[in-house]
Amino acid sequence: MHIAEGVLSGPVLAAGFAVTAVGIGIGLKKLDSEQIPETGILAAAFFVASLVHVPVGPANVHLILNGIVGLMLGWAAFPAIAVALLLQAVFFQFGGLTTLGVNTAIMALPAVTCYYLFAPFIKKKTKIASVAAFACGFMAVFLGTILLGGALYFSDENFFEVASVAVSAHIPIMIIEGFITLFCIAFIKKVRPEMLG
Amino acid sequence: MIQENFSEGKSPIHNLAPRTRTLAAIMLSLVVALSHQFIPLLAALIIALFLVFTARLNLFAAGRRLLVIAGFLLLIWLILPFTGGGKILWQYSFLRLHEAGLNLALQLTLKTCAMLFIFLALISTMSTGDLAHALHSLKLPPKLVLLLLITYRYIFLIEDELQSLLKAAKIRNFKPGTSLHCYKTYANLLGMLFVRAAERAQRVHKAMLCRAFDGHFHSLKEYHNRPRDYCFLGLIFAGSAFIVLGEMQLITLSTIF
Amino acid sequence: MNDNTRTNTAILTLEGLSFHYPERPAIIDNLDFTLNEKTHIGIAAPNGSGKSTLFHLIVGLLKPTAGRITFKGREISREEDFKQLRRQVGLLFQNADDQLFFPTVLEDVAFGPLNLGKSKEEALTLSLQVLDNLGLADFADRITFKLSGGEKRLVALATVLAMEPEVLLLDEPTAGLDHKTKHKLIDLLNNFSNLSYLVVSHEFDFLTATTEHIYTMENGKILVDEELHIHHHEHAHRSGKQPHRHI
Amino acid sequence: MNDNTRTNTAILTLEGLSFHYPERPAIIDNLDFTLNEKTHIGIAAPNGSGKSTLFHLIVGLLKPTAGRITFKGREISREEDFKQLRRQVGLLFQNADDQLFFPTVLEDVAFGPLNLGKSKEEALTLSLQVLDNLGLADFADRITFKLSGGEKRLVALATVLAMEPEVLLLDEPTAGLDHKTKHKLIDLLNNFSNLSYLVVSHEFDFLTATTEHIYTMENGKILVDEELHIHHHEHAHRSGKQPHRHI
Ligand SMILES: Nc1ncnc2c1ncn2[C@@H]1O[C@H](COP(=O)(O)OP(=O)(O)OP(=O)(O)O)[C@@H](O)[C@H]1O
Ligand SMILES: Nc1ncnc2c1ncn2[C@@H]1O[C@H](COP(=O)(O)OP(=O)(O)OP(=O)(O)O)[C@@H](O)[C@H]1O
Ligand SMILES: [Mg+2]
Ligand SMILES: [Mg+2]
Repeated sequence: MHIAEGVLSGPVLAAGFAVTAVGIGIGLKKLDSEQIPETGILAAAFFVASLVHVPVGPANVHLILNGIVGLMLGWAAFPAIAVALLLQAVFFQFGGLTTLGVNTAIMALPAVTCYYLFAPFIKKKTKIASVAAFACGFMAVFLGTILLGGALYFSDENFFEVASVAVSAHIPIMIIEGFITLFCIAFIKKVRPEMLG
Repeated sequence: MIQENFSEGKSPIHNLAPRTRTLAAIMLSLVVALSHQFIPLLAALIIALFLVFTARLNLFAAGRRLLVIAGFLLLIWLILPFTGGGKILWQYSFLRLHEAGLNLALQLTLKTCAMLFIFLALISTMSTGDLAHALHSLKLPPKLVLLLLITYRYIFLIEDELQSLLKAAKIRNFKPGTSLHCYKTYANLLGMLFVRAAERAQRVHKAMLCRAFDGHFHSLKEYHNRPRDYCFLGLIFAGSAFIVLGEMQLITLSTIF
Repeated sequence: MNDNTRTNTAILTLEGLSFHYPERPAIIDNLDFTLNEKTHIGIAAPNGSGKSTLFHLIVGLLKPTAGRITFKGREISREEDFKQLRRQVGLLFQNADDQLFFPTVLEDVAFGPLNLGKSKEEALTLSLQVLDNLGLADFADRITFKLSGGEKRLVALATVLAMEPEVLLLDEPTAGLDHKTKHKLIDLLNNFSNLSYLVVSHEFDFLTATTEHIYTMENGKILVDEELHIHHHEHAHRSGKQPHRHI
Repeated sequence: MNDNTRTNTAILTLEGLSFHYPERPAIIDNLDFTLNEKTHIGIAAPNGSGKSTLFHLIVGLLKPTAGRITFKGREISREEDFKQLRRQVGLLFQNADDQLFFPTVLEDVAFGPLNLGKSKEEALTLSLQVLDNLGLADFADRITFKLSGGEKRLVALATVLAMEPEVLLLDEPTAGLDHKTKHKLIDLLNNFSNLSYLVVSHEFDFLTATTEHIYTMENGKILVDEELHIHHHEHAHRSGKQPHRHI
């Protein structure tokens, strides 16, 4: 889920940088220097995990996992995702320099939102926790695609159709992310519950 | 496998200080991102290609990176020319080719390719360690730079772990498919990856304490700007200025010819 | 279960096997090797000599650049063949952590049988039985991640045995294990006389206790003609010169 | 550099040390131990007996629930004291990958000296010299994650030595290493007669070659009164009975 360079307009790029700068600021402030290894190594894990391709029918999609990032890192999701995206740009040319702000915001803003919406329910022992975990994975991608669509649309109204296609193409991914988040959180709760905030 | 493809090389670009390359990339990318006219975009593409040649990148490998943006460009070309407004250039039953949409698609293609090549030539030719030092010298928060270094260091280790876990699933006859069993397996595998990452992080933090780490990150490398760095920045500045003037239509085809 | 008359016939044959990682020199170079039924062979060779690579080639996790792999008289080349082979050739990874990825031991052991198309009940029964045979009956509900190094190694072995293999490939099964666990592993392996196995280890004590032949690897080949000789070395123990078992 | 007359005086003393992980039984239980200057001690004990935990307690990465740690005659209790102690007591982690966190070897080795307040030039000179002493001079610009297991272990040792410690704690330095690398490590350690060190290992060959005393751990204590005796064991080698060096 990223936008290539050269597509977005100046104001949208600027807005992306503004949001991301604030997010990184808050994230770094909340990070003690003790937590930097943990954040960095988890960022590495997300970078790697997002290379996994899972089958959907005849196609393959790669995972986004910003919901889980949010649950584990809270505001630190901003610096972690920014760093992971910079490395993706360096290694694979996904995104680039000018879109780093927008692309980070597209993934990290939903991550932080989902953290506030769902983290309180995740630790419960009831069915609600499972529902919340699924919703977290689903919503993080859903909100991300809405932001992505919005970034395109506000850059140029001619992008309306392109944006709609991009959003609808993500619907199966939202469902898969929901399930992956559900099972993954169940795993972490069993094995190392202290990781969830 | 993740690889740093272009960082090892000997070329005039590789010889520049990482800070110079980063500054040049930022300046050029910004200018190109804000341009819409044909002449400046064409100029930008030419500058970008020139940089790719100067960096002596493997042209095949560099060309393959275009695949990354191919999907998006295809989508644009399939949709924009038929939906964008403006004069109708061509019509066949319900299909209408619009001038404005066509222009936009062309413009985006030029821009995206130019920016991709600029990034390849200037940023991907640095090792991530060098990039981190460049960002450090550009006064980014030290915490962020340290985060970048650590993320980078452990990506390879974690990728190895992931590959091993995938292999472990394979030798137990796991076949990926569209099923809950498959998603559950992947989720557990990733969960294991995250848990191990977190455990490792604790040990790494302890190891850093053992080496008297106190939260401050001292960078070892220092890059001194040499004359060639200033020359290069001057050239890039001139190129950027040309693009800006072109965009403002202070330079047009008629002034050139 | 096995046809006893077939002992001493080849079960796995490698001919002219070669492999290199992309843009690297050859790691496995025109290697020939035959593993007979019900034989137990040790390999001791330096770091980086290609032992793990060889095991991965045998089960088709890596594809050789040249050479033939024959298993039970059939040539194995397509991925479909390797899928069949992997049911019968179990690989124990060098790092047990890389082999276990379910929260509980039982889920992990049952994963293989489930993938082989067994029903949930069959898979559970089989897994519990394998755990029982290894003396791990109490472990079924333990969290795999929290097991000790030695326990993880044994559970990883259980996940392999649950696939009911006829050949085992064991990649440094003793690294980091204490003497007690090592000896438990020796006893287990000595009970597997029905299986063939190939063990990689840097520890000669362990190899002499579990295998009939010890070979080494050099220049991408297994040297079978120069079998390693056994001799004596210093070794320390609390119980000193008295007769003793390692603990 | 050291005052030679002080040999045989205690450098590190543990008295009544106890520790347990939250909601777990005691791992270290009223442990007493003294390490003298310029002495070299081995510890061989089962998995999970608390060896790594003990090392982490000594350098203050874990806090004991009871007991005293004395280093060079000063009691160490506050985090400030431990910070001082960590400059002089170097810990080699059980897993080298946990200890190397920078992209290149030189940066990694220089990280400690820089944190100790050395200037860039001093840190560089010192790091290059330490690498040179370990025979790793060519490694300075190598990428840490591309090193082999044995190379990583040696670089990790370099990062510890660059802090110029007086005591080394080595946690299973040989696990997974081949004979050649193991012997390189033995030669290195034998050159450290000026330092005190404490080595944990499951390999007696290695311990007898590098230490003067081998102790074990049981029930959360180090048993110094029952020193391990050395005896002979089977051991295999291609060069057989002829005189040989391990390679
Ligand atoms: N994925 C890879 N890409 C490139 N080179 C590799 C890869 N995996 C291993 N190698 C290299 O191939 C060689 C053989 O590796 P392998 O793991 O098979 O050795 P090994 O005999 O098992 O060593 P060890 O005793 O350390 O386990 C080594 O030099 C290693 O660095
Ligand atoms: N963070 C932790 N939380 C809870 N228990 C732990 C933790 N770390 C270790 N343990 C437990 O404490 C015991 C001692 O662990 P330790 O790592 O010190 O053993 P060790 O002697 O180093 O073993 P090995 O030979 O396997 O390295 C083990 O039973 C282990 O499971
Ligand atoms: Mg190996
Ligand atoms: Mg230990």
